[in-house]
Amino acid sequence: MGQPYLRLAAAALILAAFVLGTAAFLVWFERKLLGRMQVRPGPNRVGPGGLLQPVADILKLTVKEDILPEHADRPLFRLAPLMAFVPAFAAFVVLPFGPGLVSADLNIGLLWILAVSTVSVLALIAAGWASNSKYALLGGMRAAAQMISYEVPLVLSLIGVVLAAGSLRLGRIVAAQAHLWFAVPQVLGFIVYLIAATAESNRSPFDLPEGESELVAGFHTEYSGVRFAFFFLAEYSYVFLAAAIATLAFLGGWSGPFLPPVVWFLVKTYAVIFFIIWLRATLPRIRIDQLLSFGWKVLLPLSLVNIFLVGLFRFI
Amino acid sequence: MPSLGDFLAVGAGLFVLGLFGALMKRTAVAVLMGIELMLNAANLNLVAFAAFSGRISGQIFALFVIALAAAEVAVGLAILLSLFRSRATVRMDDIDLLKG
Amino acid sequence: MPEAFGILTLATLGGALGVVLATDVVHSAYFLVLAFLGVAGYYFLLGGEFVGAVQILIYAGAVAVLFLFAVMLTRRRADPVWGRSPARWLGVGGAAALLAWLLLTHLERHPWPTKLPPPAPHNTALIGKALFRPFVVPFEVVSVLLLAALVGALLLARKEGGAS
Amino acid sequence: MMPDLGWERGSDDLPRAHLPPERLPSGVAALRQAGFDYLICLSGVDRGEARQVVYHLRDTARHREVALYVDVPSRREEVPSLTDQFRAADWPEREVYDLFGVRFAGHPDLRRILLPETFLGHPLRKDYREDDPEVAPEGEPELPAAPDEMWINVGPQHPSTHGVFRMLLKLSGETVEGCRPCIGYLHRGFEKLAERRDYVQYQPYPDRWDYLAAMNNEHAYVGAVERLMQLEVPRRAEYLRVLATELNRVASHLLWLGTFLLDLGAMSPFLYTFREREMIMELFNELSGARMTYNYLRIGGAAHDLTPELARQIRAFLPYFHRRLAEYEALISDNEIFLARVRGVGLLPPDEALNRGASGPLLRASGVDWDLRRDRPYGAYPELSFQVATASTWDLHGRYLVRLAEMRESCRLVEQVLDGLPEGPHRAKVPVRVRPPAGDTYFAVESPRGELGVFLIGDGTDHAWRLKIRAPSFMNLMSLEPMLQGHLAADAIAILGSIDILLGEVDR
Repeated sequence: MGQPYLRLAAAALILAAFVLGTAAFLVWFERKLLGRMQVRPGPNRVGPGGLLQPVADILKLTVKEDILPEHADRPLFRLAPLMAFVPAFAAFVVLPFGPGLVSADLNIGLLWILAVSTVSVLALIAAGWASNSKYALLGGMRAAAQMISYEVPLVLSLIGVVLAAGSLRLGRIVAAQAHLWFAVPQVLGFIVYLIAATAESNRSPFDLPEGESELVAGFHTEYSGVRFAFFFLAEYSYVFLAAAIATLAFLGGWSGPFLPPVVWFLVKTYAVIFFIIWLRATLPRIRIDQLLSFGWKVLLPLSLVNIFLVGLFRFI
Repeated sequence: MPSLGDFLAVGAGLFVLGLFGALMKRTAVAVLMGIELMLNAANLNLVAFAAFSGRISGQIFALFVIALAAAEVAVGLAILLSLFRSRATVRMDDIDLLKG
Repeated sequence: MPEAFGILTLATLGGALGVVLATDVVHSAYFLVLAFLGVAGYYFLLGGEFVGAVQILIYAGAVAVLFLFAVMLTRRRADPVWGRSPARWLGVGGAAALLAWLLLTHLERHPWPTKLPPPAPHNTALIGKALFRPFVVPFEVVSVLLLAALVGALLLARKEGGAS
Repeated sequence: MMPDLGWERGSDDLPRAHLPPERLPSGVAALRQAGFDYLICLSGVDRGEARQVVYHLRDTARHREVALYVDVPSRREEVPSLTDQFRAADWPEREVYDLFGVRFAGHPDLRRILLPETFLGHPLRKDYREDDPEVAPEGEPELPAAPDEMWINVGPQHPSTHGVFRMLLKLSGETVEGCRPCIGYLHRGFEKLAERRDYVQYQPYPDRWDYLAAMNNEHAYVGAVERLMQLEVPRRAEYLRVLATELNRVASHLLWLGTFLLDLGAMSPFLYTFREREMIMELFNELSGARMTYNYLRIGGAAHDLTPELARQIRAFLPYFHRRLAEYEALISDNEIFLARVRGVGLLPPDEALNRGASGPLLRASGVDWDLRRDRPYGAYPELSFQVATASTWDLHGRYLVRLAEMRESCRLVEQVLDGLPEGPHRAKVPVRVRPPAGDTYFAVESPRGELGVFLIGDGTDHAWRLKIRAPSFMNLMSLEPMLQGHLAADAIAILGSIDILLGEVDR
């Protein structure tokens, strides 16, 4: 009886370590990359090439004072960072890093990731609401409006993939791309997915929930210390997740010549992450009304067109 | 191993709690939440029956209910919002007339 | 399995209780999410992982957000959550207790099956086939209804004279 | 035609008229009829026994300027407000009330502006005693909030208010419905200081008015003193001044460009523009020995001559900078998101801009073709050729394009200076104690932010009787409110950024 639970706990621990490690590495990766794009060195003191900078940051954050704003909604305020992080963790459970390299090979893997990651918006709303701050509240409301609007094209853009692969299981989706990456026939869906996924993970130019030029830091304005670190790590976990799904659903997953599958998977995922960071270094922030109308009036029709085209080709 | 009856018992508990909330709460949003709880109770029963009978139709029904519930919530909250705009209240006792 | 059932029951009924008892509507909404997630867990337990995922996606992801949105847009600090008359307390409470008693005692008497049939290996595929063969008419009706609800909700929530 | 208000010639050749307070509104109305559409400067003066309010007006079409002197009656210190004729009078009248205690009848919102509302006394009055208690026990000013209104407090500690500026925004959803700007957090009393330092001692202070365009500020100050003492400045010095101020304009616009894009949420341009700004700072370091507070322009000329080595460096910088400018344009100008954010946002129609006293790029982007360097020429500008950039869109995009074009023109001017730098001394012979004759003068330069004027009153001693700074940021900020109406919170930040305010200069 104890055996499976022990294994479960061990798997969870390993996964948690991996998620945290990935998020921390991404922080370094982004800072280094942004530095290079902005003619400055980026972190370069702690560890080789500043590699240990995120570790130092997290250490710093853990010893910093944890501030609870006056008249805050205490239970919700405390819960929100966890709510942000747990769904990311749950989504990683079904993420395959190579053939068979997966914690739980759910036959609805893709749907599971989508479903679970939508829950994270509740955390942003909770943070915005519980902080008893107008900036945070506006950020939380923005997050809600943005997530709802971009979830629709996000899901629809992936429906084309599911349609073509005939399965929701991520392994099968990868296998279906043995000859041709879905990014080629479904280029429309790929573009819609990339944009919607960037918006879903609140990344520039869609980082309105924390748009610092007007909302200071949006929903996490009032957060400090460890709780802030959790939001931070959650954001980067979602970036990795978004890139990983792009890899699995559109870029042929782990398939590739010569190198071992895991390496291919990581290479492609990091290429997508590079693109997302590149966007941040290049683009100004979009405005909330433009964001919403872009989501509903451009991305949604485009994703529908993509589904229609995929269906048409399947039919012929 | 829980039996079908255990699932149904949970469904019953959920339903009763939802009913109680829907009848006792004063804010319209909370009333809607109670109704959602009742719908979930029904869904739980449907899926449990489907699983124990080995047939799929219960799950299909549950899917339909979920879709309908989503529609219901959207319309319900939209009504609430427009009521709030015209009356500036969401208290159930103040909005019991069909005609304003 | 029994442990999982126990945890889920705790989450579901605890969440539902929280929805009913919380004095803050926002807290109610988050308790509601907990109940939704518990129910989704039951679905997974019962081998209906597709319904479970949809439950999370629609209920926890969308419906709960809508609730929160509505609460934030219509909230007044002065609005009491409780404050019903004692008679109503007694009436509704009594009726609910009676209903619970009736349901539970009846449930106990019946010999329910305890053995789950092995879950179908292609549960999701079965659902898809069922939706588009025997249930295609209700499916289409639901889709029309959803569209109608979408348009209706948009119209209702729209501010007079301006897009919003 | 000029209405007859009893004109006389002042020491600075400006037609001026003395009016009793009751004739001020009709006199100004007649001037408006005659084409005077711009209230340049509104200054309070304490003449010792009585207070005086001085109005400088301009006819932008015919390039005429006049000054009106209104003696404040000593029984009841009140003059009619001009706010119903010139919205530009709003804040300056509040400032005069704040610092001199003169009331303005008919002003819609006569509160203190630079000093806290709890301040006691009026510090620019000659009878103000510094050792009197300064503030009443602290009281928090009331928020103008009804229970159902959402007011959000932006600043003075906010990432996008460009310093200690504070504005209260009334929001409905995210739409701005009202705005209440609050300033004065950085008020350091530079006008009062001028009365306590002699003219030479005061030279380093203008660097601190607007520390991002210190050269231009120095120019305004030394220009005013030179005009008061009717000092001839060597041509070489005038050329050096153009060199310094135009380079400073580029540096200032670069900083604006970076921070404006930062306000729009683009982070990289900020780092790029700072790279080029840094090079200009290095050039200034060579030229003056300081990176920020140069103290380079002196009464009678410039502190140091241009070395051939430095001239070579500046010459090398120009083509490099043009390449970089092209790079910025490639990154920003055609970016769809950028265009969507700036087009049609923050409209300021030309007549409104003039009426509210806007100047500089803000005014030119509203389609008003006005530049002091060309239209009220000073220094070496008549001998140099340059284009005045304008835009007809009245929006943020126009302000961006105007400033970009101005950077190019400034480079052209610098090039002309390097090519045609006259030989001769870089500084006139100036007595150790500068003692200009008694008189009034108004001297203005085109600073990167707009018309930076100095209204200087000398009394024949070695320090100023009154020095009034006509700060472009202060005046331009009055255009903020109408531009915000109906826009979203994110736009509000961008609109504020587009004005290019500098709090050191707003608050002085």
